[in-house]
Amino acid sequence: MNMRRSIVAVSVALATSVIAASCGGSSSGGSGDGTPKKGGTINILSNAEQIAHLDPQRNYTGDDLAFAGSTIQRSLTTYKFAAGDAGSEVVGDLATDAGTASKDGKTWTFTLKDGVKFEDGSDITCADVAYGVSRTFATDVITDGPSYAMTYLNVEGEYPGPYKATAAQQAAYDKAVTCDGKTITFNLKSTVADFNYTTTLLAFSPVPKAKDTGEKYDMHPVASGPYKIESYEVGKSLVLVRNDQWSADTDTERKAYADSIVYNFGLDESAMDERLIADAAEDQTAVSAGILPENLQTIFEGGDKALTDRAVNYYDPFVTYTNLNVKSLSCIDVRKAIYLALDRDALRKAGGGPYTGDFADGFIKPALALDYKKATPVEGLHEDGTPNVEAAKAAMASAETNCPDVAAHAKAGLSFYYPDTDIWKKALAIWIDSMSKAGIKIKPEAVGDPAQYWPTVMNPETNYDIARGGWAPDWANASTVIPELFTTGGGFNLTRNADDPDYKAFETKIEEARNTLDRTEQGKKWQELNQFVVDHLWALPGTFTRAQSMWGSKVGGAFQWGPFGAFCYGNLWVK
Amino acid sequence: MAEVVLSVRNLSVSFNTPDGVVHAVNDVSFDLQAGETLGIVGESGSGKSVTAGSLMRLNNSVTATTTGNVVVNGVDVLNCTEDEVRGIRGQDIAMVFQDPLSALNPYYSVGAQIAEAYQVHHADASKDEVEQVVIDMLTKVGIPHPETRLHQYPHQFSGGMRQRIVIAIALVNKPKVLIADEPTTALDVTVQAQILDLMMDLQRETNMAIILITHDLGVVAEVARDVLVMYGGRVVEKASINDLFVAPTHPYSWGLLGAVSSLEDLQRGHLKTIAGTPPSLISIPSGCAFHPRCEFYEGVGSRCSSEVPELRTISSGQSMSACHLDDVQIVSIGKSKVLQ
Amino acid sequence: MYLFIARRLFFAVLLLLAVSLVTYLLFSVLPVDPAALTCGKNCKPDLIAANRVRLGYDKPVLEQYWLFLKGIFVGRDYGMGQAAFSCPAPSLGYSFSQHQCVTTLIGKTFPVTAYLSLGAFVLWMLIGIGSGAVAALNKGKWQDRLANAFTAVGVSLPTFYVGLLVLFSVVIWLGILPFPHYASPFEDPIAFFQAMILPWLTLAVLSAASYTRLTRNGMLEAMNEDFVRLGVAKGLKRSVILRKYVLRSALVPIVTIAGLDFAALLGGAIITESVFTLPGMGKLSIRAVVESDLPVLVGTTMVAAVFIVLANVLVDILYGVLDPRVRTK
Amino acid sequence: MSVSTSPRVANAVETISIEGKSPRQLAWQRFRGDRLAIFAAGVIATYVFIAAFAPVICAVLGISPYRLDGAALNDFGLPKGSFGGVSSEHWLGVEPGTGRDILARLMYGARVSLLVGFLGTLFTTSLGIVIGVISGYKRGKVDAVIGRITDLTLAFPSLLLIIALTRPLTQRLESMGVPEGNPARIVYIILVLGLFGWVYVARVVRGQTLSLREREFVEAARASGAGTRRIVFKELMPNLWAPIIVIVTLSLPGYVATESTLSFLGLGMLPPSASWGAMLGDSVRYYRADPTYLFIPGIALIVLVLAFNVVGDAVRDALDPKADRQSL
Repeated sequence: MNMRRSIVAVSVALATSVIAASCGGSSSGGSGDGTPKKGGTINILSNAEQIAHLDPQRNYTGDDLAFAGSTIQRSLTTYKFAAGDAGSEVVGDLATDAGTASKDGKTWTFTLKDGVKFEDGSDITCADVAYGVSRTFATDVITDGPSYAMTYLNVEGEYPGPYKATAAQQAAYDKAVTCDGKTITFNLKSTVADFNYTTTLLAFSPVPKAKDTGEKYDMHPVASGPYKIESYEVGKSLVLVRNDQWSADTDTERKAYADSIVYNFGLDESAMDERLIADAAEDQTAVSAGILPENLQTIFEGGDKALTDRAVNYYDPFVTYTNLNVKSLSCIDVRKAIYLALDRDALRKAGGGPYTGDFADGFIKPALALDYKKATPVEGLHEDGTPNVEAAKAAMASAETNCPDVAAHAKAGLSFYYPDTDIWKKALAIWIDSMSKAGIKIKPEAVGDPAQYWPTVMNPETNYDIARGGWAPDWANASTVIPELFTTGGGFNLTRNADDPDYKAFETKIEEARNTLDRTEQGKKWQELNQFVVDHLWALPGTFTRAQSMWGSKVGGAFQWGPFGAFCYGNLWVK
Repeated sequence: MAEVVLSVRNLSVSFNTPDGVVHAVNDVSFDLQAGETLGIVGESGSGKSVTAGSLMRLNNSVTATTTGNVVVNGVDVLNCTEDEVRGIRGQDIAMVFQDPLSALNPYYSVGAQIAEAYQVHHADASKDEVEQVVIDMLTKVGIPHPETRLHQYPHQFSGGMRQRIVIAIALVNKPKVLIADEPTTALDVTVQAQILDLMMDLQRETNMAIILITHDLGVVAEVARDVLVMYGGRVVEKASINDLFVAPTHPYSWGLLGAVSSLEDLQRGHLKTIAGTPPSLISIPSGCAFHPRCEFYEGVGSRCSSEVPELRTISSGQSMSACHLDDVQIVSIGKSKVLQ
Repeated sequence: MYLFIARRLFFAVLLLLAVSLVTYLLFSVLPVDPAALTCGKNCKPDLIAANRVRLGYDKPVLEQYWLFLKGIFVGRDYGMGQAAFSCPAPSLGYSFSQHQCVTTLIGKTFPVTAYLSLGAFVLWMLIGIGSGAVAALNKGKWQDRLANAFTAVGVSLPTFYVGLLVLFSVVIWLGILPFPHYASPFEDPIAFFQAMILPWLTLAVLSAASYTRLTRNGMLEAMNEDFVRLGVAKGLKRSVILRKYVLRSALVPIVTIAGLDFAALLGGAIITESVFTLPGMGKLSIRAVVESDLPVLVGTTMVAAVFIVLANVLVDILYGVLDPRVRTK
Repeated sequence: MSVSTSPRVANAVETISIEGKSPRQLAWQRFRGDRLAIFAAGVIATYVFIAAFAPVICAVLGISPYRLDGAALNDFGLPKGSFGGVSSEHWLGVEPGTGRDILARLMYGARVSLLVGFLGTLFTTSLGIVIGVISGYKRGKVDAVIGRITDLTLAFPSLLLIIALTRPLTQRLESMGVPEGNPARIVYIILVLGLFGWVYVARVVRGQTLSLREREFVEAARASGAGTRRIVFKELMPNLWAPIIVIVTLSLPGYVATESTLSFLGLGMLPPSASWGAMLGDSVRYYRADPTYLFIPGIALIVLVLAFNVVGDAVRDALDPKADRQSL
């Protein structure tokens, strides 16, 4: 779910955060609510203008997956709708169970339940699932989807998706994804031991071919879950009402308590917080994801217990970090100087202090228990986040002799790309101030539209020296972290580390880790790779982030759903 | 003896301005008889227009302080209620303004504006009656095709025509007194004469009294019987028109008449002027306000700068003058000045 | 008069053509590749190039402009296959970030802006003319000074600051109103008024300022006019003079400015809509700026210009009705 | 002796020569008499002084607009202590999140805000005067062409365009050699303000010019063979000052507000530099957490605006004291 909340993570940057899949049971919400009951309307407050994508094959951000996956769409498998550790267990959704793998882990089969229907009353068939999955390949229309997951499928040759495929190409796809009655079989290129985690992605949910409207499907997908879209107005609201074709008998997870769920778009962030704090009648059934740092004190330590009880502070799945352009900052001394001089404590404070999260030692969150091992930090790094100016100066001094070019570049000004928001302006001030103490200059490059931040820095032609990042694993395996962030084939590698002399060795180790079937053994390899990146300073660990969210006094079931770091929207109920 | 229709006693007006208190009018008194035309002359800032405004209580009620009495039709305009003075305005005293261009409300037809003036004082007049009055008035002031022109707007009339309409508005209620504040200054010379003729014709018809305020001695000479000469907010000479031109009795009047250059002088490029500048009404010179510019000041001496000369009748005739020169000097110098 | 209106309308159309051309040229200099915005994160160069051709962005600017103009009258089709869509006339383009025809988007957001503008306009005229009249009648007194200070602060404080202060004070601190939540006046009139009253007030208070000044000065000027003196000299009542002479003449120039301000409001209540989260045209356009959504930007600019130009024509006509000097020339 | 109504007799009184203080002297005298205006002018002068010498004053006070002070913040990044962290060290408290001194930022911010205000006004007004005078003086075709350009300019939703063009045009300016960052942004703001703002100035000036050019003294100057330039600069300009000064004093605070609106939309000055607009925009978010911070930049702006307004009114009154004879 990679850049989940990427906009929030950028604009509220230092503030936001995630959970941890398997053992992030720090959620405090959701208990002692009383008995859930049916009826009422749940209001979701959001400062976004719309949901990034409702088209299941294009939906790939955590909060939206949690929303759509718990309300309108069903996939083959799903995480249990539960708080804490239970929430990371994969169970069958449209499929009767969590799927069956062949011995070599290269073939996965799922059997569809009986009586599952689309909102128009037609049965959901294996063909609908196969067709849905095939759409993800049509990246010219179906943009932003988890295309990497498609690379698992053993489709021979190029497959451009169902819209443009020739008969031969379609046949190749149909060989990789086969239907036999209610059983769907995925033939994979190589072993994927946890493919049933992949199938929790909505990319594996069915789409009726006859109802596919291509690009426009995003605005009105056909529902398979307990809710369907009544109206969707970008910038205003999305209204969900009950889908009477959904049968509770076919669904172990979705409870669909509320009669309707309304997503309110385009609200001012401050206003959202104020509304929930005020808890006026019409906002008592509202929830919102994220709290602005300036309001954390009021909510969590303001002495109003009723208010504190309506909010949760938890580890979300995210790790934040800072990418260094290894190509332009090819000298590790300079990278070390930057890290040592950086006032991480001030940065954390600006984002709301400990509520921002804990100082990260690497890029794998402790929640990934099998893959986590505390990394040994660079020598001289203060663990309390305060800068070590002396050590930084020393590092710069040795850079002067080892790599005068790069040192000179750092003194002349490192281009720093940031989203032009209030919080980032302050963070930038902290960067500028801390770097100046080590004799390094920062050249700010504002990206005006926060939504354009990722496209800008991911553009190979953008000449940044420093660019921030934030990442959450797609599921509880560091295989969805380290390779994504630090290999040239990864989807989100901003370090430009290909020319690093040690890169080849790194990539080799990655391949080894991937091909290690024993999960514990594999975890050890990820731990080593994590340490490898920390030692090479391709990127600087930031925080293991925490996140906060709040809900109205009449909302029940407001727990944080581990894998997504979001509310389990579909199971919220009105007290 | 004709009826006295307007009696002004000890009228003084001052204004509070950001620059200080302006003493615009000081202790002015005069009477006006029915059918009479009184001219008030003086340069800009001599207080003549303020005097005119006071007669109808038109001056700014916030900044102006007015003392004295102005009695019209038995009512003291300065000391009565707002309702009473409104009953007098337009009914007993009417006014014609200097600039006919700006005196008419541009947003209403001229007929409506005349009708309005009539209806204020004839609330129960019927619509037809009012229209007839308007047409009659327009005819009377010499507007051709009044039936159609009454629907037109001020900007569709020429300057002279507009002034005729202003006169029509003023006279629609047959007032006893008409104040004409520089009625011809803004008009062409040929039109000036027409307007003056019109006013005098109408005066003969209704026997109203006219106060004609002007800085144009020629105009005064043409129509007025008596003249007040004002300087520094005071009346410095009061005379019949003949006496003023034949034997003026105040050094300021001498200057005024002297400034009327002969054609020959103009051709030779000579322009006579009164030396010095008009007084600031904020700090009027002590004593005789004219003394700093008066060529006889040194001869008379400190009295001029310390004592305000009273308006007194000069022994040789009916003219009244406010000057410290003795009567003999006044008469002799006055005549010689005119003969120059 | 009819000839006059016809002439003005003709020039208005010419003006709009000029506006559309300038708008098009202006936005064509933006260093934004509209085609790159059509395919999100996994845009690849070949895909961008294909989309550029598909949407006509590869053509010369003037030809694009021509297609745009044509679209207004005959509608326009874009693309082909699964990604095809068409916008019926009057088409102002297609928004990729919102997947809708610009005309549809504007049609949806316009009523909100219209309600906002209308309400605010009425309120601010009442407040502005009222306080201006009070100030003029009490020139130099405390009422005048207060109106003056109000004017000064009003024209100078940024809308977003005042708007948020008003919002937070009334809703959070005083708790008088619930948080604004826009609803159509036909569906939920109470919610509509609750959502609109604060933005109306904010805009009214800020914009009324200049009308206070205009009214005050206009009335003071009129009070110095000879025709007002003549009115007094006629023996008219003070109230009659104030209404028929003073206010009437002070209002004429106000009409001009009010018309333009109203049009400007329709074209860009950007900040107010953002602060109060009203789903109007201003918010639509600010979003378009943020997303570099060119078709929407061009569309909203054009619609705004249409209103400004129409308002100009209307003001001219109204001017004629109000001022006989213009009418009968 | 006979007296006729010939022209030589008419208007005799007006030929009496009038001398006295020049209008400028009179105006100055009137202005000096307005105590409130003198006080307001003092306030403006103080602001300008503070802006000009901000670095010196900050050095003397030992404060800096850029220095972070984490010690002044609690764990949430909010100022420690009451009233937004007011202390002997930070007289107006500290900025939430960073602990930077608000007084110092306010003083440095005044530099940007006043610079934008003054230069924006200067540019807009000059452009407006030039175009207005040309349009009013030349009349005919020139006037018609300028009139159409005016219509065109007015037809654009200016704020939308200003916002939309900020980024591309600042980049263009930078590529044209304007120093990157804030200088380019300031130049941009001033340019666009001028581009959309001249219309209003030009309208007023054109109207004044149209009526002035018919006056006798202009006729006289033209008759005596004075060139256009001389007439414009010697005869027209001196008579345009009154309306122009009023426009200037009223529009200047408006430009300060515009800068802040752009900042609010993320298009203002770049960090870490301070501007009032950025402070206003930032402070609103602390409505609940730090209300002191919320009011400080607002009050600073309001005081300046009121001062300008008072001075503007006083200047107008001094230059143009309407004959106060209203009858109501």
